Amino acid sequence: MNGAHDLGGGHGHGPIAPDPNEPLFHAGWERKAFSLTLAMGFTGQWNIDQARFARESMAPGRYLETTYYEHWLHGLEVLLAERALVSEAEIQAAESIGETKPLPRILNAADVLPALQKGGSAKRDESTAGQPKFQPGAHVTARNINPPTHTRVPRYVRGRTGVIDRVHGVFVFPDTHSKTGDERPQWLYAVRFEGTELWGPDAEVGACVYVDLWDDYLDPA
Amino acid sequence: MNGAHDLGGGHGHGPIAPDPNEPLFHAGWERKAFSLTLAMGFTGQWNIDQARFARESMAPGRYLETTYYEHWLHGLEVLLAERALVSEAEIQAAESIGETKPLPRILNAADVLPALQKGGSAKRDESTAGQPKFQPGAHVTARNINPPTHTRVPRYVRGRTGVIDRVHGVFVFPDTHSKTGDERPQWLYAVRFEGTELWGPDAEVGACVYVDLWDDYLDPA
Amino acid sequence: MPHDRHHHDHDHGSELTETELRVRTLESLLVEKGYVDPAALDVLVETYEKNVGPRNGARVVAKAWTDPDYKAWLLKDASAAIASLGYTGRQGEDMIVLENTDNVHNMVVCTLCSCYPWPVLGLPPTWYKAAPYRARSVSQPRSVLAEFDVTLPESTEIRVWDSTAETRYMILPMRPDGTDGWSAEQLADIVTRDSMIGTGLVEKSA
Amino acid sequence: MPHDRHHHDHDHGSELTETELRVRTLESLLVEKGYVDPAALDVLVETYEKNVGPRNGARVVAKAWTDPDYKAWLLKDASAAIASLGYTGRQGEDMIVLENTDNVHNMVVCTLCSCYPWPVLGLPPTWYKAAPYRARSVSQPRSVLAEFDVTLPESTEIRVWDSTAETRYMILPMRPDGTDGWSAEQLADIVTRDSMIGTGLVEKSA
Repeated sequence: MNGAHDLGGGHGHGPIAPDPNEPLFHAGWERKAFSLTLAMGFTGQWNIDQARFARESMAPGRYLETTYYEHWLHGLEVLLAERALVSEAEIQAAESIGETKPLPRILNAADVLPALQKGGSAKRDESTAGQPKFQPGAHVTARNINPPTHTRVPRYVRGRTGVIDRVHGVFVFPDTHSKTGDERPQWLYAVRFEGTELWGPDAEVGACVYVDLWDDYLDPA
Repeated sequence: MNGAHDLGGGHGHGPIAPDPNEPLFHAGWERKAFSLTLAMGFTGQWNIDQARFARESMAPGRYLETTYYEHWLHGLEVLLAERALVSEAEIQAAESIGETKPLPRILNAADVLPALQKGGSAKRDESTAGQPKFQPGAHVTARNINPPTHTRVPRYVRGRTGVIDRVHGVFVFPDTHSKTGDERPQWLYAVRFEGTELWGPDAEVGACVYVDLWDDYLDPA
Repeated sequence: MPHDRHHHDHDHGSELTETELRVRTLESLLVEKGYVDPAALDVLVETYEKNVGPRNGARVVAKAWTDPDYKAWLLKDASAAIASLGYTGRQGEDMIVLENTDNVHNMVVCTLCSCYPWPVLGLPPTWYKAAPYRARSVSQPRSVLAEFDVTLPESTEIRVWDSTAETRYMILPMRPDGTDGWSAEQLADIVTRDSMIGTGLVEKSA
Repeated sequence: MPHDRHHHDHDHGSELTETELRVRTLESLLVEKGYVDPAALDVLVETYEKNVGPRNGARVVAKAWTDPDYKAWLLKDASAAIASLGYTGRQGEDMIVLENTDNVHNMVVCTLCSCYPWPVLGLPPTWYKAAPYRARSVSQPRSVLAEFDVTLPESTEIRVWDSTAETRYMILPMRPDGTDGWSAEQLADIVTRDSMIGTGLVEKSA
């Protein structure tokens, strides 16, 4: 979706303002938004691309006026409501009203470290995707797609031409994975775009951008 | 500038929700934001492209969370402060603290109707711009420029190819007009872009967009 | 999300008060400094609240429907043809009129701000100025029209005009069947604002 | 604009309270329904507050600076080389390490959300997740670096890596002059988080 999350190239957002003394979390609720999201993620009721889409779906002005963990909280609430795990009515009532769905997997304290250390790679066996469409050095143009659903091709590279820098391997394709759960594994590449190709005469001198893009985002240039 | 005002093609903004019984103004302050902006506009202390840039310069999240006349009010405050006509300190103190600049032109009540009816065309004599670079039917590509300053080429047409539909005449060029006051008059065209060129496979059937673009925004395709 | 809505309402309430205060302060400062004539402010508001509105455009449309020469002139040189009826000036200095037909439906937007032809339509409605219409009319015009209860066959080409320059666009809607012999005055009564933006059709029963 | 700032502060104050309440309610509902083990929440937070942070990445960098074979492995197969030091898992399953040199400066962003290599750098700082860095690092990287007090000659090519997929990027910064003979432990002490994102350089005196 062309949402407020797709920030590359935007102006007017103000200075970056790094804070060297920043704590990891700024308030107790941030710790909870973080840990609840991770714990519920491990129950397997949604995948990471569905979680990203839930965060992106925040109203654009609200997305930009709120912080990272507010986006996470919004996403968590959307996912819980969509899957009938926790309803808005229950949050309003602060009481478990509806039926409780049995979940096949719960993250117990003892499992946290092994689960984090194992992670969950999105890389798949190369045999699932046939031959890569492109090799390093090939010129490619990012497709100009504008789905209202989740996608990971940023607006600022759509229709722009770059060069394949490296082949990462075969990875789960976010668009279908978010929409239906279908992994449709395919080759992923780092594509190098010159600054002038992306920003025209307003590009800075000697700057380029590498973007990770899948076969289904690319055409030969 | 690539600001929040450049909305074309965005998702997630919700329904349009037309209200058939809507009043022209929703509150007294809207009437004032409107009339103060027009009255100050007539003093000639800034031009329309500078006024647009002042509105666009609102922080993106705030722009999207506020209404049209709040954008106007923000723009008016920015312009007044930039030109040292009214400072933020004066607004905070609700008192005229600084010097008052004599303005060469004030809009009196008796002049309102004639001034509105006269307007102020941005059209200039065709002799100021030489021959038009393009004729109807010519294929053109909108330049991919990304200035942090005011421009009227929307992001969604940059790098896209269309066809000249008609030649409007010679008009003031907004980019320079906003930046320095330089009118740099040049030919203006309505350019037709097919939906599929702008949105790819996600375009609706049988839809196209006409965008008014100046010579300095266009290259032969 | 109810969360969002709640926040938004909340936000709005407190904001209007603050905004109201700032506007009042600004007005008194501008008047005190002599930059603004308070009587001029009233005339500006009255002009658009009482005199300049879509009724002007409706008269242009009705005349075009009943006078073929005028219609030809309007489509060729809209600024002059509209000025001949007395509608001129600010935000309508350079007009273009586009004719809707069975095959082609035109509609107008300004994605970058909210440009609108004031002399013929007055000041724009909120939806025209808000993000949803500005964002989606260029990419999803059929879905936008559906929200105005306008459904057009796929064979009708939809042309969206994005007002990125100082040219201002008005639509000449299709004259409804069954209005033969109606006077220009009668016809003007059924021409809606939305039909001249291109988000509505003119109905006989309107 | 002071107007904006004022509004923003105001907004924030009321919002946090509301957000705080919602999070508390959500937590008790999820625990009540048995979806979440409260003890697991504490372990999750403790892990990133105490154990997993940029010190991990600094050890990787220091080893690469002191062990040419390890460095070659790291640049060829970062996931395996990093895993050999015990740093694996969530948000770092598939790692790429890029080497900064006098001629090429790499830096990392995620314009679309805020992807970040957790096992080596921990959780990202606020500026990495906020709009200004995400918006401008791809279009104005030199101006962004200047805000981190990093100014590079025009002859140095800047490569910005936008983390749009599940590959996670870490930068191998340049080893500062005058550190010959330093132990890996000493070197790890001067490697900063920002130098591994690419928004900082490693200084001997850090």
